[in-house]
Amino acid sequence: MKYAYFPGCSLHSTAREYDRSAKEVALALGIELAEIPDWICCGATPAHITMQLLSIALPVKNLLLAKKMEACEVVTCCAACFNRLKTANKFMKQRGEEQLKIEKILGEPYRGEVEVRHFLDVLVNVFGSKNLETRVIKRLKGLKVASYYGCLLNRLKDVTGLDDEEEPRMIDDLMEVLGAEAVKWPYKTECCGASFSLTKTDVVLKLSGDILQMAYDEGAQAIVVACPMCQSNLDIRQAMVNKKYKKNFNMPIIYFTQLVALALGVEMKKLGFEKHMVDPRPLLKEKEIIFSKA
Amino acid sequence: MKIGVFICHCGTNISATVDVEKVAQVTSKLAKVHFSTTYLYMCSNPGQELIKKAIKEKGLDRIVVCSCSPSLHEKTFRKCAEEAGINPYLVEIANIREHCSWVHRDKKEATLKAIDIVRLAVAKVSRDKPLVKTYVPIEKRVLIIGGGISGIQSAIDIAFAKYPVTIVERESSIGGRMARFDKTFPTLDCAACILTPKMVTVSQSQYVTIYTCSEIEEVSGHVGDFKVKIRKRARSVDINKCTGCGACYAKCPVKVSAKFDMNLGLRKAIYVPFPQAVPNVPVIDRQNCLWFSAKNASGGTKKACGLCKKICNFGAIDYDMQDEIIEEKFGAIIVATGFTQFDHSVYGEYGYGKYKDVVTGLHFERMASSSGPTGGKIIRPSDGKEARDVVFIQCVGSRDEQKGVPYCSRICCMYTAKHALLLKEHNKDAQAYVFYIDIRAAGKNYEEFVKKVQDEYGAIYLRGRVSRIFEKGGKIIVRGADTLSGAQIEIKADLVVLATGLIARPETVKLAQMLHIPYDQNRLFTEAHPKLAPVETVTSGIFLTGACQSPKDIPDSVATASAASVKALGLLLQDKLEKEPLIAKVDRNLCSGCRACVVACPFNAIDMKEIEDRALKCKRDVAEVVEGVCTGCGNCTVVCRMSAIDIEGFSNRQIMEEIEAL
Amino acid sequence: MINPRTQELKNSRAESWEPKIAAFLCNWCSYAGADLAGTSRREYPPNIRIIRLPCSGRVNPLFVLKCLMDGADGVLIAGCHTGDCHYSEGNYYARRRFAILKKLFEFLGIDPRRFQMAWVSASEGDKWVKVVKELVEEIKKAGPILAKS
Amino acid sequence: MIEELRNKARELLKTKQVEAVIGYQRASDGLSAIPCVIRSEEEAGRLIWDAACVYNLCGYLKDFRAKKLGIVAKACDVRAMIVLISENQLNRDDVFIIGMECCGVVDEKRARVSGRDGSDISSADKCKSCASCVPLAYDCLIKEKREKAKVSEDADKDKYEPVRKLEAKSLSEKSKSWKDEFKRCIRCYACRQVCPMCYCPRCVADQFMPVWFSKAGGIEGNFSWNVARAMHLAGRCIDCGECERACPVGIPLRDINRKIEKDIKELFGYEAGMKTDAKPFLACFDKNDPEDFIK
Amino acid sequence: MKWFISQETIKAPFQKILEKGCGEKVARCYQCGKCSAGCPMAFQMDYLPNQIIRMIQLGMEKEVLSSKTIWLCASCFTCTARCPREINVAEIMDFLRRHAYRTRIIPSGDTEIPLFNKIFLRNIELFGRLYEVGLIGMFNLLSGEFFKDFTVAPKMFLKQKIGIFPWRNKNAKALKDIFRRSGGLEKAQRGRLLYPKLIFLNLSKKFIGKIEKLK
Repeated sequence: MKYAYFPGCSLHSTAREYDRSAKEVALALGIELAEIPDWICCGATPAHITMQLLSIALPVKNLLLAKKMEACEVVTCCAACFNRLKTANKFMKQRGEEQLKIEKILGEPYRGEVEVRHFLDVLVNVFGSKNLETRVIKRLKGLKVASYYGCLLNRLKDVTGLDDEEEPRMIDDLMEVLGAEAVKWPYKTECCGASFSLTKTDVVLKLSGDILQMAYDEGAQAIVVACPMCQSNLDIRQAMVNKKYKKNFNMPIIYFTQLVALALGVEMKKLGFEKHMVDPRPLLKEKEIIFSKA
Repeated sequence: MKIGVFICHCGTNISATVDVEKVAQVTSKLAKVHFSTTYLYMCSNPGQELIKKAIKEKGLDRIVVCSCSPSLHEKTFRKCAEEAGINPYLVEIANIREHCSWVHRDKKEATLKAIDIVRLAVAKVSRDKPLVKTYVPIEKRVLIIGGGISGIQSAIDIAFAKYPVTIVERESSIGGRMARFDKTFPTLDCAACILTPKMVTVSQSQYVTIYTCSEIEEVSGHVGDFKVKIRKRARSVDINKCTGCGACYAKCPVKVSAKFDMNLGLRKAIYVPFPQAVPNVPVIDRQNCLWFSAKNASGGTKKACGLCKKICNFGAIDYDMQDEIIEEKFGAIIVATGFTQFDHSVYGEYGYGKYKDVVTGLHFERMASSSGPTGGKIIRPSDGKEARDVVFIQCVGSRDEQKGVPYCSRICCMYTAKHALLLKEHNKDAQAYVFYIDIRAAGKNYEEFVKKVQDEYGAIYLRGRVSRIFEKGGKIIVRGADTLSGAQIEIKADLVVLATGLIARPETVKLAQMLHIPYDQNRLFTEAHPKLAPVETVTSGIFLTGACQSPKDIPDSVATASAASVKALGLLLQDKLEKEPLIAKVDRNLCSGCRACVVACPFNAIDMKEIEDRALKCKRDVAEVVEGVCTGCGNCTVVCRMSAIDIEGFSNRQIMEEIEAL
Repeated sequence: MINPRTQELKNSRAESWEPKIAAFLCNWCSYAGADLAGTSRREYPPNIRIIRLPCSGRVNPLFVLKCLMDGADGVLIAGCHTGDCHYSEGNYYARRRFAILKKLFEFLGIDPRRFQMAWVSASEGDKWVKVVKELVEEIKKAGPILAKS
Repeated sequence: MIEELRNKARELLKTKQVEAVIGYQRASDGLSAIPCVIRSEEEAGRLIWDAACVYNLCGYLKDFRAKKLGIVAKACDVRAMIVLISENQLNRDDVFIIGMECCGVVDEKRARVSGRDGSDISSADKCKSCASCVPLAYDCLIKEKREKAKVSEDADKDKYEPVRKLEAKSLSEKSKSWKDEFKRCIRCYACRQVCPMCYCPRCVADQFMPVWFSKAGGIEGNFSWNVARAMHLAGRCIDCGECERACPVGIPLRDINRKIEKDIKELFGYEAGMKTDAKPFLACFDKNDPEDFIK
Repeated sequence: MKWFISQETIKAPFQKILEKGCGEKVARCYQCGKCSAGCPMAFQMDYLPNQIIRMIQLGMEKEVLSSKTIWLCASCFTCTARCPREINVAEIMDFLRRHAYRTRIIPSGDTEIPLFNKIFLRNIELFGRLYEVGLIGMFNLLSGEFFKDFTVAPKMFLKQKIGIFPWRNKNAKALKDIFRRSGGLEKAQRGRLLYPKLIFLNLSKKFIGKIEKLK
């Protein structure tokens, strides 16, 4: 299995541990992730808010780079990048004036030949959860997690085609394969405020606070995410939530890849837990998933 | 006497506020009560089986069921008792739900009251007598009042079953409101195209008699034997001689505005209201006819017109024709008198009906009709110019407790959507604006239709009532609101179409009193049960169909028409009519023959009969009840000072026993 | 001589007296109106005992007399509004009859509050509740009938 | 006048227009008048007519059902007959009314007290307010020679003055006084027996199924009986006063009768015994009858 | 009532422009309100999403474009995913923002978001990948919130969450071309990506606010 790998800006900055753990998982499972050379930002939300053509052109540029690698599939871990790449790819599969404009902008033809996958998809559907189960060395017994998908991973259905829009189960199922317990909770796809982290911090605090509260109420010990933006909003802003709403959350926000890696027996040190604002290690120790010597 | 008392929990409807077990325990100790028990749902099959079993095993000979109102399950339990071998009239219902558990909260008080209610019922049942149902013959003919789509459909259905049926129609042609419509929602087939064949069917059926220009004068009798007086107003044209050639109205020199066309066009003084009229026989409008006005003005000396009479080759014109009273008997009556439009002139804010360019939906129908007064053009009645910006206002008169009626007229949303569509079809440049409160499009393909009108025909829907309409510079200024955006809206319209509500015809009260059927506060006829007997009335043998009962569209009218026909046919198919035996009975020994009951009976159900009195050795008069006619109202029993006349089922002994038990 | 039941009532009511009211209801309007009060869960005082009759025209003045003499503290007759009678006229007769009786009762020293009449249609569940509430209030003011005799 | 009457009776019997004449004869006390049935011309001499002819003779008519009879009748008696005719109890053709112009009859009870001299006693109360000395219907009229004004000296006055006075009393007063009156009732039913309108084959008071009210003499039963009697006379009572006259314990029954009579006249404009084709008051209605007492 | 509308407004081409611009048929909306019901940002908005749609239906271009709502949309697509009439509300919001940039109508308050987007894109244009320090610094500078997130920043550095230096794009020219060409084709006035009015508005508001606080 060989994939062109598009990490996206976050995975090279705020979400390095996501990048690292995803690569560890790939390594452990024999999935080859070849990073697209000189990839550029997908444009994220500001692009499609500001200039529609740009918001297509930037992702397509990356897909073109991937095409040059002779990869037919691009894998990304970031839900937002995934969404943008998927959207652009879908857009380019249609033919019309707009598509011609894009080709004009990029100076190259592109008709959506490259497929875009999320790493979660690769893990669960391509590698297969059954196969994965046989590779689990350390079961994450006793760990109660809330799987948080965020808004962009599964929306819109005809764009991402990943999982159910309202009641996704991919992460939940994955967690159960790993031996953890996925709690039932209603906020799987609620919005955390995402791109307003800087501009409307108050809003993000409220939305993220609500999500944390719900996860806490439903008995989760940690929240598992598949999106660097969700992670940063919930993790980095957690202290501010606590301060503003007088709460005492100490809820680790863990990437699913980190947990998969742990279960596959990857050394804890390689997974960047120390980068979390809310340190997940005490919890993992308590559940005897990692040990203090580490 | 062994009385059984059966107390229903009705789930928790009764048992939540009435301690049913206590009621059972206390009532079991009442004199004559042999057995008392409770059950979760007495009306359910197992509940009824329980009663039957108890009757057989405990040898009960009369029963009291303590449950809901007798109007709901009295019949159920009577049948149940009958099946267990007890006369069905030895059953009484103690209403401990509607009259007790549902209106009281305190469990102790409610329980005490329930016990009292049961005691009353036990007292009454102890004086019940076994009764046998009676039978009366049936006149196998149906009267239909009203010749609109409902009446026509009913007549077709009844004629199909080969029973004679008579339609009485007030206008000179059948067809009713539907004959005025252009197209029908949601399929947009033309009203005339689907109505005319039906009109022809009834007119050609050997089983159907049509009385046009006719009204009901008097109704007496009862189910199976209604005696009806029908007034046939003078048409001035002999229906048998006229061939419908039309020469008369071609020649007639008088032109007056046509009511059928909502006064948008003209007609002659002798006229057929519309080309497809059935019967296709003209009628003379005596108010406007020159012959009649000359005759009335100068006592007949002035030279009168008489053109139509001269031109008619068949001698069908008869100026001397008089009103005729026909008396006929019918077994069943179907009321299909339809509706009338709400009169929007009560709305000062909409111009008190004074603005010519503020019209009603029916005006729009006539304008949209290609055979109508404008030849299918949507015009401004004020100057005849084609209308471009047309504002439609829904709920005019409907859902307005202040000036209109409280109910939803049900069809306005749909016909307004249809109008908006027709507008665009008649004039590509026109724009429809629809002010609405809610869009109620609950029918097959209705919602899709409304959406089509919005999506494909570009009708702009604005959510809000219009507050004011006024004329300015040849335009109609409409001031409304759109509550969805929170904006006030002003539209300079060419034409405003008011979706006026459907209301009861003014003469319904008179008719209701003639027929002894109830009507509601909106003067709409009341059905026997809103859900379970929607086309029946409380007066047996009289059925309802169409908009006289509540606003209905064509599909619903046709459906209720067929439903009413089936009910009427079901009646006619019986050899004899079963009648409740709860009627008056005379004790000849006590009767003095004073005739008070004869005078007081609202139904003339009591005659005097001479009998030979052996004791007094002379002949004397006594009262005698005509069983088929008596309805069991009991008025006679009270005017009878000697209580010689009594009502079975509500006898003096039963009631006095109840009072004793109070 | 007093009916044994009334004697018993007399004793039982000595302490906490609650009026007992007999109500004659026509089957078609008022009984249905009272049913409607039930289906709409409108609460009213439990003092009323309903006797169902086909029509208000079925109420014999002797029934009313019997109620009052047997210890009912009040009597109510309820029927259809005029013109709405299921039997078309029954309530007109009742109206005439009880206009006389009511006056006679007053002449003979019976509190007119004890004997009342009301038109309650099948759709007037609310009116039924109002009528009962008012009646119970008035009869509470009038006091027990036996205490007065 | 008496001779005129006797001659008429003889003529009727002779020509066989009637089988008998019901009239008054002198009682053995020489003052009072009692009913008699004259079946032959010879007996006609027994007939008398004066102010002592108090009784209403209509009651006897029902004993001669379907026979042609002559009857001596005052104005009030004739009104009773009109009611009976309208109620199908009497066939107008079966009766020959010898109408007597009447200046009032004596108050029998007071006459007894005041020594029975017959000449100088006051008229009965019912006569004081009676405006009509000539019967409403008759087949022959025998005229009074005395001055007429004397009869109806109070007639212009409000007829119902006494009733109004009673009405005006307080509820408790009324209650108390009527209770006192009814307490004395011995349930002899003389009021019923003497009433020309009480012709029921079996009176409600005698019925067993149901027992309409207590047959024993107690206040409840007595009250019920008197109300029942009054209600059964509503719109029928012609105020002949026989009930009150016959009452052995002196209950003022006419007060009750006249109260109802007054209400019916004032509220409904109806008077009993005026027309033979009148509908019974309680067996008819008017759509505009008052209903202000109904909620 | 906030506005008075005549049929000139209703007949205005705004709805058609929008339809052409993003392919969404706004006329289909029957105002059930489900978009507003699920919107995570609704509590911050001046008009609910369904009201915005309604205003588009009624041609109220200026009111729509100057509303805060369109900028507060987080593009979470909840509304689109749940719309019973299959209207892509989020896409409409995108269009409205683009349209607002194009017509240079900016809300009277809450100007941070339009500013942020511009800065973000400029950041990408310059560095190819997001350079957080640059972004935050520039945003804080231009929005007048100089010390925003100062408490978080050191931690982030310590945890190597954000780098101090930008990534060096080897393909800077190609990138620039993409930006230039899309800007041109879209008539997005890319040259004025950071126009002074916006910045001035932001800064002056902030300063006035701060001064008032001090008082």
